Amino acid sequence: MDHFPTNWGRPRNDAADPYGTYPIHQRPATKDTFAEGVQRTQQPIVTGTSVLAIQYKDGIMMAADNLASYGSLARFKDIQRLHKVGTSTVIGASGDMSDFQAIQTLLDEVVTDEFTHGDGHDLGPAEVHEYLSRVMYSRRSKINPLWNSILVGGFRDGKRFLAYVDLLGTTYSAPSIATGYGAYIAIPLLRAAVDGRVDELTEENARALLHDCMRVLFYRDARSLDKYQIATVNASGVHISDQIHLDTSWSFAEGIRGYGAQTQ
Amino acid sequence: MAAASVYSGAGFDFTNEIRNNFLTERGIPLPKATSTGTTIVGCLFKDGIILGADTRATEGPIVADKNCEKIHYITDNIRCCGAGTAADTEFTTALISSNMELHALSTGRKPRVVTAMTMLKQMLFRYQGHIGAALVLGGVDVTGPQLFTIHPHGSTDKLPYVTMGSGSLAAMAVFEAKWRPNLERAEALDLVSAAISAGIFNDLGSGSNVDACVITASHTEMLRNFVRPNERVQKERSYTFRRGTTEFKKEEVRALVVEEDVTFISGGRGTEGEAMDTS
Amino acid sequence: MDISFALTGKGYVIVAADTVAARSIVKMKVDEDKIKVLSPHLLMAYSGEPGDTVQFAEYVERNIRLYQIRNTHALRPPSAASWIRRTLADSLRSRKPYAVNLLVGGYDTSTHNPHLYWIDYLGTMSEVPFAAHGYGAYFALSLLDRYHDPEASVEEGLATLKRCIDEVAKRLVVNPEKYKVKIVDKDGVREVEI
Amino acid sequence: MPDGSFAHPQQRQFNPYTDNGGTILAIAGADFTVIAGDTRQSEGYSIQTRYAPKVFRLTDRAVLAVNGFAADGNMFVKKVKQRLEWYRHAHAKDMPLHAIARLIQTMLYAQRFFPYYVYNILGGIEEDGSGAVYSFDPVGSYEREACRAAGAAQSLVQPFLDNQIYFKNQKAAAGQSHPAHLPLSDVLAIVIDSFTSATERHIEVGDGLEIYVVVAKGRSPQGLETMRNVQELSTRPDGDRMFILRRELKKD
Amino acid sequence: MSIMEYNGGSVIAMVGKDCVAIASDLRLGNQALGISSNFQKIFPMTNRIFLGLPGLATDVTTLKETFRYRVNMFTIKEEREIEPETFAHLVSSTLYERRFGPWFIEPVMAGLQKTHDGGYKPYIAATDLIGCLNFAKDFVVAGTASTKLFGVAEGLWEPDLEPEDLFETISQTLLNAVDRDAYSGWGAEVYVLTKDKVIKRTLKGRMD
Amino acid sequence: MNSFLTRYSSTSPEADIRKAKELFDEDGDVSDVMWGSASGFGNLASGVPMFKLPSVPDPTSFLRMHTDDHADPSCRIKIKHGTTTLAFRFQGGVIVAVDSRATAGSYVASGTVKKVIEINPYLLGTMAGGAADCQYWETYLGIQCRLHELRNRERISVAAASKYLSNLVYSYKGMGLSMGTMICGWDKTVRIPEMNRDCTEAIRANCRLQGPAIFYVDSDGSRLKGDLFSVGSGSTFAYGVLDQGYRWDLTDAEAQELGRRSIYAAGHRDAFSGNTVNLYHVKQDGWQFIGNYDVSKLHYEGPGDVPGAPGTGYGYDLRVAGRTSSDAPQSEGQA
Repeated sequence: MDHFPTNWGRPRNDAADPYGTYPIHQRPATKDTFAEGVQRTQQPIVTGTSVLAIQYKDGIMMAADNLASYGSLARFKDIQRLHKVGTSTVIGASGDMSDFQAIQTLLDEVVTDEFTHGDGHDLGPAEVHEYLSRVMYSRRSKINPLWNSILVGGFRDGKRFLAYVDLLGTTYSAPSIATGYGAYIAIPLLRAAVDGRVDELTEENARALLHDCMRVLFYRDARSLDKYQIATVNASGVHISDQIHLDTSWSFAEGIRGYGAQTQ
Repeated sequence: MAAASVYSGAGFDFTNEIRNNFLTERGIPLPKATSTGTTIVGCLFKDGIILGADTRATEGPIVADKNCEKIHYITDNIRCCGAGTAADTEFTTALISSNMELHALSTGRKPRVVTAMTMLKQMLFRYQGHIGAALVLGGVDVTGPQLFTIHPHGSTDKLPYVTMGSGSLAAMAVFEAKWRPNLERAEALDLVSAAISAGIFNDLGSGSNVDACVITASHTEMLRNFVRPNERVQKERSYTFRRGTTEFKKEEVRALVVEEDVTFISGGRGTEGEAMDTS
Repeated sequence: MDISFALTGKGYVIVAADTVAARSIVKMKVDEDKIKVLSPHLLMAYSGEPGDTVQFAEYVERNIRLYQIRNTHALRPPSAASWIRRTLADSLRSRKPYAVNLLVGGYDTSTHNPHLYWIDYLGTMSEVPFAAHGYGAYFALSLLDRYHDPEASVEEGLATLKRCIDEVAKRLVVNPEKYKVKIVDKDGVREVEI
Repeated sequence: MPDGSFAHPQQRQFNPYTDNGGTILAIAGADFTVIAGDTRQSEGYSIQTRYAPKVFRLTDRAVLAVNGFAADGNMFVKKVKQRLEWYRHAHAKDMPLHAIARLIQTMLYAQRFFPYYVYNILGGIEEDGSGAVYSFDPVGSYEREACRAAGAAQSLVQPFLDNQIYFKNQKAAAGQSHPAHLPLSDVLAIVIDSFTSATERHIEVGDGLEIYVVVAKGRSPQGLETMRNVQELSTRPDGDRMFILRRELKKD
Repeated sequence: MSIMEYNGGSVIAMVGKDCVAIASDLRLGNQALGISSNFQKIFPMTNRIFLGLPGLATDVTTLKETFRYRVNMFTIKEEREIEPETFAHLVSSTLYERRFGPWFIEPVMAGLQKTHDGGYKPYIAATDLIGCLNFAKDFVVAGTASTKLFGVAEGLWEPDLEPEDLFETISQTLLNAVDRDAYSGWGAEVYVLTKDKVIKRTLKGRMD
Repeated sequence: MNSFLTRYSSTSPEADIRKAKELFDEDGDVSDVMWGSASGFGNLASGVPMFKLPSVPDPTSFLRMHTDDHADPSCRIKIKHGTTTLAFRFQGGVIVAVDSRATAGSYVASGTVKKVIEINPYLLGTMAGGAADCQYWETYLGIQCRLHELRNRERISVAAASKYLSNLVYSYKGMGLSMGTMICGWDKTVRIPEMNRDCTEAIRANCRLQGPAIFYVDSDGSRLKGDLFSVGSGSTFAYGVLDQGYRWDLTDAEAQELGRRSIYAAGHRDAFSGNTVNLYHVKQDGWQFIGNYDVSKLHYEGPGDVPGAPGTGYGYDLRVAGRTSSDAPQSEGQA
């Protein structure tokens, strides 16, 4: 056995200096293995960008734009990334759209099965989220992930529910969640407006907030679109809006010449 | 031999490069330098420019400095915020500051922001990104308020509001949502501190306090620790030790105050009473 | 696979090094002297990259000698060791560094102290009562922690050295059969058989 | 085809692990145990949520803290709870603490070649009424200890605990000796200060702090009365008592 | 393994009330193998400045010599002793000179700075290996045990400690931190600087 | 196609569970057995353990990439490592001595690890390598030894136990287990008191074979019988002291002192060994725990009042305190 503790607990790598011919006993320098691990041969092909969701006074609200990109190509500009599940849940997905559609099929099946049991139960947001997290985690454990980050939101029995699950099976819940670039760009705005103020946030406030965030995302996320939808879940059920168009302003650009010294 | 390596010309010394490559070949990765994860911003307002920065410096996941200064002096009317490798931002801005001073002296004119920007971008471009400085440069000169970003490879950009560093997206979101032309000073200051706070609270690479710097045509005001939202709470108990807790084997005390008894010898020839040389 | 040991005793330093010159899996020579006598009271055992070792040792020898010629007296062991370390550290920054590990043993005739310095190929130096380079260090250091005596007579010192050599012979996969052993004390340098 | 005909391994570079930061620690006293964790869940430089519990109640007298990759951690806790539930059905009692520890070892080791990236600390009350802490590595080696920190800031917190809990490197005053066990109030103060210190210096630690306190049957939770935000979780007033104490940590 | 762990070693400096302290371990290793338990990493630069140099041991010696040379040159040219703050910048620029081929050293400085009224003010600083200065008001750490030192120091340090209390705090911090680090330890030494004396103590630390 | 059938073949709860199992990839070890009294014993309860492998073409390189070593700090799954252990046979039985440090990277993860695993009252196993590997497999060995006793009404011999362990780990060769252990015990059959009176050298030799026994077993599949072994990163340092002091006819006190001194030597010189020494003595009537000694205390003060103790600290600087190599003439005084 190799008696250098540096090499313990790991499979032996006979390729690298098997007899420890030099006292520096470690394997040759490699790049960060985790960075390498992130490079993927399987990669998402047709992708959707951020999904934003917040809790507000009466329920939850979720927004996602209508774009599906193919690399840097804005491929499908009329795709819906919010999906209603059962009577009190909505899910929104970023990442690979075909995987998302597979998930929709899966969920529809489960909802149908649940209905056919006819036992008076149906699936609420917590159940849907649990189900999705198990599916996602088991797929990652098979090293065959569904390449999505999904938000699950709902309102049931007077309780708001908002949670996240991604391709690794990582889950969490928070008053405001965003996926993709939204996690960097929208979250600071959402947290500032929502955290600790959920019960004061009216539907109009929430809608305006999401609208503002979608606009900022459209300004700064190159894979986003100025058309989006909002899903609202509250006591009256799930409602997914029609497409909403963002009003944007680029006028300040006229005041800028070049990238530095140019003045004319 | 020893002297040769102590004296060296100006500029970088690459002599260790060979040795370090040799060590790397032996399988020893080189350590990382302190970097400032950082949120730095700048924006135009009615009377000039406001720059802002957080104050956290990190080494990997460890906070190396809780209250460092990231807004560097270039000239009286120009300041520069730095993100990236901390030493690079520090020395690059110091060098340019010095060159700007010389430039101002040789031309006899008030320094301009574009001059500093050009010096910085030319220097950074020369080093092809190996000097890891991402900068926000702002100031007010005869041409009015000027605001630039300079990337490590030497590209520059000119915008009414800019952000840099790991928290740049968070800060930019705030600007995109709330910035308007011709803000009042107080409004602009609030906006900058909101942008920096967005970085502090949402980006793990940024933290601690908000520094800000207001530059107008007439006056530059550095607001060090403008907002301090992250003071450490009082500890639950005191951790002083009873004296004698630590065992030691040996003690040496060296007194720095040397006591000398000076004896004046009277009756000498000199009337002024020359003291004896005690050495 | 070089192995070298050194230890101090009452008024002396013993330096020992194996005598094998190996290339790949072949022993080219079994009576190579890897201990250089640098000055009347200074010894240096060297090991490491073949070629570098001898070249570096001779470079050091020449310069120490030059110093002696210029200044009429030899460098004292601490100064010599410090100069050797510096040379090695500087060489590491050149295009072709010397990869040499050293044990420098000397007797300071003005203070009557034996000195032993452990120096590695990076230019790390430390003054120690006993030292070893190569795989021998992994066996000998604990043994010397247990048996080394700073006031040992030469006979006792050699007996302790013998323990080290025996231990290496017992446990190390590739055992060098012969060692060259040199002693430096107030009377200068002499070689002993072990 | 979703009928499992793709059973053979599939070639792809996908990293099934990530690190979600955070820190956990546990300290055992003579008749109590304190198990604590921060509530930040992060990935890279982003805070995913400011409230994601890392410490979970298993039985009336056992608490498990998990740290590392959150998905693995949550799944692992779920499975442990499932096993404990089965045990309850089979034996009509809760599994004793030392048996839970062994159970966790075998469950972790079952994944030896595809490890859970989870550091576990199990704390609670043993059958003899003493406080106990068991700490695990990701593949199941474990040990009973008096205190242990794990996670992102383990190397910041653990030496501090060595000094304050074990009195390492401290010479006792002449004629006195260090106490074998600290009272609950001191332990709580040390736990809180450990976390505030770790929050200062480690970027992945912060937001909130959850401290579980398990007190052996019949012993008083002295030191807890004066604390703010304490909630009792005990199911039976005459059994072991469990409390949870919540504190805010810095959010930057 | 990082190159900083090749020889091991750690240094910490702390501010007290009108005094500063700086402490280091004494190990010189060759990776896991301990070579010497008496390898000094703290060097006096002037009467009131101490410099700790944790990192690759060959650079410790080389830089010690370099700084001694530069401080002597300063003294000769300026005909005065260098002040801690000036010295910190000297260290910083010496290291940054080798931005693209650094010394593997993370220096830690502790000193007493002359004030205008003739008194002395505690001054500590540290830099990373390419010379980024960190002026802290409480403590600075470096070396293989730096994360451990950060954790303990953050817990134990308190403002305005008298020299004797500062000695206890810095010693306890160092000893407990290096005990959790495989590459540091093997004894420790502490220097406490006050305005009129320097106290050096060699601690009874763990030897494993 | 089958999925279609399965899906609509039954709507019973069983079908639901089956479907969920397929979907969620439930552990193989979840079986109906687990509902009974065996529940809670993981895969130890169900005969030969089963391990889940990642479904990648090369599970070994997967594991290598994700689990730690010192060379690559970016690997986050840090498995605890054990370090210096030794065991030797002598006329009075077997001495087993180990350190107690576990490191994860350069971090000393624990200083209180029990590296001697008490398999049963007559068998000890030591632990070097992956801590979990040793703990798990030696516990498993304990189960098998007990089963052997129940089946055969006789204690298992050290040889058989070590062979069992060797075969077990050999079947996982190359997959990443790392274990270097010494299985130590006392095989019955010859009664020593009778032997001691007057016996030929041949019988004495036979007795040596049948009394105390040590087998070195590692994860490569080696299994060596011998008198003296040391395993782990500090083993060379332990050998350095051990070999010099070892004789077959050591007294019990001398042997214990030698074991202690050797582990101290390794703890002192090796960065990955240290904290405390645990000392065991195996005799005819089973093993006996002799004591736990702090390495630092051994350095400064020695083991205290125990048989064979030198009365002073083991430390070199304490041993040679006041002694100097200088041979300056007395009249001149010290330089």
